Amino acid sequence: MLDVQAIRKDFPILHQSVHGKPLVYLDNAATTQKPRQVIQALVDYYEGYNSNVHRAVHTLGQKATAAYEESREKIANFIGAPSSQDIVYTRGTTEAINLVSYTWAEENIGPGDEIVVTEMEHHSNLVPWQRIAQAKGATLKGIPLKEDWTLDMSTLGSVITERTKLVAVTHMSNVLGTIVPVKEIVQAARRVGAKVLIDGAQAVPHMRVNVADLDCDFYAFSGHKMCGPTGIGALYVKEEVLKEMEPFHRGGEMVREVWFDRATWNDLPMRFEAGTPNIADAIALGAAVDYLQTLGMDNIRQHEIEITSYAIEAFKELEEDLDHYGPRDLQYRGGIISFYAEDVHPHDLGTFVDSYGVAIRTGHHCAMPLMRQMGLPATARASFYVYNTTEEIDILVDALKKALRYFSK
Amino acid sequence: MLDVQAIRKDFPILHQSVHGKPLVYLDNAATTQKPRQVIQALVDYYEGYNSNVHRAVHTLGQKATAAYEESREKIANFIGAPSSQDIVYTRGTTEAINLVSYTWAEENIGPGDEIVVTEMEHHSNLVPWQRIAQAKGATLKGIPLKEDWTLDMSTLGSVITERTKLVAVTHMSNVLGTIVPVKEIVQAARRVGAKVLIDGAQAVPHMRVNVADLDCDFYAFSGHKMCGPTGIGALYVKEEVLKEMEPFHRGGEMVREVWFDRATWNDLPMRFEAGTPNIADAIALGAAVDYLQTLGMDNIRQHEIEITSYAIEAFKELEEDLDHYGPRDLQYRGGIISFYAEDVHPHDLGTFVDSYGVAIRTGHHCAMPLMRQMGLPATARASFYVYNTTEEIDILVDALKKALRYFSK
Amino acid sequence: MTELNELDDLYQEIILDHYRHPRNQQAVEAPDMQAHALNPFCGDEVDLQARMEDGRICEVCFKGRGCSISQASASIMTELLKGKTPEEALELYSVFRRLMFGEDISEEELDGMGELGALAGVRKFPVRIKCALLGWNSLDDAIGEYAKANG
Amino acid sequence: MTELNELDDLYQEIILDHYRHPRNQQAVEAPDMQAHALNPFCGDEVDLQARMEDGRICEVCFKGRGCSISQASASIMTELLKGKTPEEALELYSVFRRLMFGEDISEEELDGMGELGALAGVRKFPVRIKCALLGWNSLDDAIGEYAKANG
Ligand SMILES: Cc1ncc(COP(=O)(O)O)c(C=O)c1O
Ligand SMILES: Cc1ncc(COP(=O)(O)O)c(C=O)c1O
Repeated sequence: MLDVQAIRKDFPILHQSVHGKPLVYLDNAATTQKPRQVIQALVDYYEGYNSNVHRAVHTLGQKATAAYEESREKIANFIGAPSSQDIVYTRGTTEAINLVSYTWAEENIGPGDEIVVTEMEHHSNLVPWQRIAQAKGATLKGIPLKEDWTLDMSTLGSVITERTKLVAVTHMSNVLGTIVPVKEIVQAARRVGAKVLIDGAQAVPHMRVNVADLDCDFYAFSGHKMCGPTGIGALYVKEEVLKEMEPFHRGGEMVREVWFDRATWNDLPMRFEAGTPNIADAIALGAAVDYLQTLGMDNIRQHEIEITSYAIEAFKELEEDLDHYGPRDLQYRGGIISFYAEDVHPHDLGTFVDSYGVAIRTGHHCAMPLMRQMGLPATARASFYVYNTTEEIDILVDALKKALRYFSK
Repeated sequence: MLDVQAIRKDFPILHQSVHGKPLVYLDNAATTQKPRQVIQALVDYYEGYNSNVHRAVHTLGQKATAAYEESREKIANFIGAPSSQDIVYTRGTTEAINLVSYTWAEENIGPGDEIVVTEMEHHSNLVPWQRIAQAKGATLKGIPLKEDWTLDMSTLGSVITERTKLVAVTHMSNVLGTIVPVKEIVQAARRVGAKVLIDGAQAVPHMRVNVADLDCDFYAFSGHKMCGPTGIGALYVKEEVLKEMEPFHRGGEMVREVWFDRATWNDLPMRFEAGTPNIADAIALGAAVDYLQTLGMDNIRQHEIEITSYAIEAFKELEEDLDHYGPRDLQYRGGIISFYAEDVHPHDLGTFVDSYGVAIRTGHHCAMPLMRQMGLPATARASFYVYNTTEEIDILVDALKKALRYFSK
Repeated sequence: MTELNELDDLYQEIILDHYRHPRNQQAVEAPDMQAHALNPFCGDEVDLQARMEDGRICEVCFKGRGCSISQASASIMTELLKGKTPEEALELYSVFRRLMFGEDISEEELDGMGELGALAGVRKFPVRIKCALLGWNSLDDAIGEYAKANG
Repeated sequence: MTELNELDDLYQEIILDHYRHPRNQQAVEAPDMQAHALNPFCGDEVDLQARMEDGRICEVCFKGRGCSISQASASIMTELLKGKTPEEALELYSVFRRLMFGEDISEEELDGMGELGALAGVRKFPVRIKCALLGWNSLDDAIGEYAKANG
């Protein structure tokens, strides 16, 4: 069992009031807060050994390079990658997926090929594939959802076909919390020789992930959703795939030799990291990984299951005026609740509960096709992390009750 | 006149010893150090109002969005851009140039077209154009250097022709310190209807830049070279050009409406900022701009001229054993000295002076074609910023003397 | 309780009334101008149609989806547009923008705004200003297109 | 003065001597194996050529540009290679790597390294380890290619 009160002490931002009320931060699927250990890693870097990496013989440069690469090792280890060479630093999930779309997909997807996603993708794992489909004359197909908000796995055999070249699926929906059985999907893709990309933006922060065990080809995630700073994330690529890929961004660091009219490429993974990287944030992401590993990913998952189950129970009080969505079986669901009240638009709910210190997200959550599917213009969403408490759920539910009363007056 | 001792107090990292000697940081062309105001901006953000931007109705989200956009205003104002909508945040110069290469250049450069650069480009403003030239059947041409290490402007008329579609030039060489008369180059490009991209990585940190006055189409620079954090930079694009450009990365934030198989684009500049941006570092870059503006860009430039002229004078003591490069007229030169000693390889020089606390850079400085042009395998480089003192130059020169003696023993 | 005061300022009775009972929902036949506005960050939408007679807006309709602020503002707007020339409509838009961004408004201008004044509370919720302006963006577009086609 | 001690450890007389007077500079005619190694971060290069006789390296040459460490290490390497089988050469490489990365080396292994031992000071300058290994990378490649071509 985690000591949540002790954990909360690590997060300076949580100890403030908003509109005179204690902050209740329930927008963790958008971005999580940062423990002091991560903030301190940034300060230590900038006050102690800031320097450009990889090409310096001086002491600061050596320290920076060592820390930058050590962080890559930590990340590789955290997600079970066979080697740190399989980890490419990116700004986040979106850049990671774009990298794959501009490199591997550009070369390997052609007319008549099929790209399979799910019906609940975040725009960042959908719009890049729309571009490829349009540019290459390929087709985009979606694995449908069932009534219970889990994927309809019985359709896999018909959706994933001999024409499928890429299956690009989320590991956890940022709207419904649905956890996708990605390992089964990888197996289905393997049968037809398709590559698999997993959007792990919502999974890596909240549960144990092992890319080697999943056997996927690409795995993308963002640091800012897992206690790390903004501006850093990572793409894992299976070595045999990565070494065949053409570079994406061109420039310093990613080259081996450069003539006026041509160039050769550096080793992996630097080949995919053109220009000065986000050194400080890469190092701080390593500190975030350390932090999460100290808590233990299984403990974090367990805590979120408890909070979510408490929240679902508490929402029963609102059920006359407010619907909520997502799998009821918490084994297949992360700590996310999307909800909708016929009488109060999500934005109005959001503004209202903010007045009570409660931060929730409202809108389409970058998943407009799913919203259309759900028949809703938008939802409000509460999403939990390791520092949230059941008392905070009570405050949320209480604020929602007040809002529903207010708008029906 | 700047009070350099007072300025040094703002930079915590400078007050340390390396190998038992006070740190003398002379690697500013690679990356500069950060004042406490910038570090504090990061801490304030993460401890006070960290949140995802643009889509939140809650208080933290509003604060983060306001600060993120306010920083964009500061940056626009700092470089004389007509509007903050013309500023796209990127990871740095390299990503900015790649953005242009994957968007504007993809669409506007074709077979037989010519792209003009200089013979002293950083790889980041060369290798992206090699890709375009190869992919499109276009030709890459270089404006040559004169003996005095300035550009041979007399060749402009023959190098820039009716076939030229893009002129992509550095504003200041990171090896030679040469300041390029970019305004004249823009005028020459205008006469043939070519677009102009300026690589301002070394200029924006060190002198007053006004993109509206230069009348260039694209201007790229990096935050980490101007007292800002790593992982953030910006691309200025003239509005009439930007609004015609197709997006680059796809995903959240950059879309207006998304269906399963297609999408429409958001307003400028968000259209070019897919996914969660590097919020904290964008805000801290605004703090860096504030810091530089308080010092005054003209004062910074003046200080660097003084330091450089002092250094050139001091290097006379070494002239038997060590050559240095770059324009002698300091009006056309920034605070950079590249040097080479026949008897001591640059790396050995670098390691040696590091033992005396002095951080210089050694190698090809991401400008291999220029190195070949200079007939050198590598150089050592000292580069200055507003916190460097003449005493530090003395320490450098003394350490170099010792090195020359050591290796000739 | 400050938060309830601010909320009451934001959600004035007039606004909730327009939200619950939006005016001018009936499609305009053969509209002379129309436009669609969407806030990409939240998905709120307003579709506007209007018919002109003698250089003045004589009939107007909107259809929308979104929060109380965006829909009430659009509803109030449609009420105010009737009888106005495009220039007068744009002038009103500009006064309303000034109200939203906290600039000074003259007594006379405030009078001319009618029920729009009820939206003044939005100023304290900067993130909702876009909501209040959504319908007006569609008006701006509609008039722009109309001017282009007829001028 | 610690820094001079460390520098003296790094730049031992043997190393400076090999740097100033690199051995085995004469091109090998009809080489059986060759390879080029480049450190992309600094531009240092080593070109290696060798001729084989009876399964042993009998003639070897390198051409290079770079710092004292990379060039001295390559020069010492060429001296040591003569008479070795490819396997013995790779074994020496692996011992040298262990030396560089600070692992334990037996007395016997140290003896087998000859002048290479003079590079031990590089361990204190981690960023220079790549320099010391550059020539060996070319050897590794050359032997790899040779093995591929010869079964
Ligand atoms: C002239 C020049 N252009 C481009 C760059 C690339 O900048 P960054 O590495 O920040 O992308 C640099 C710095 O390394 C530079 O000096
Ligand atoms: C499921 C999912 N995929 C992708 C993303 C995009 O991540 P980022 O914005 O960090 O690039 C997010 C978060 O916004 C997400 O929740």
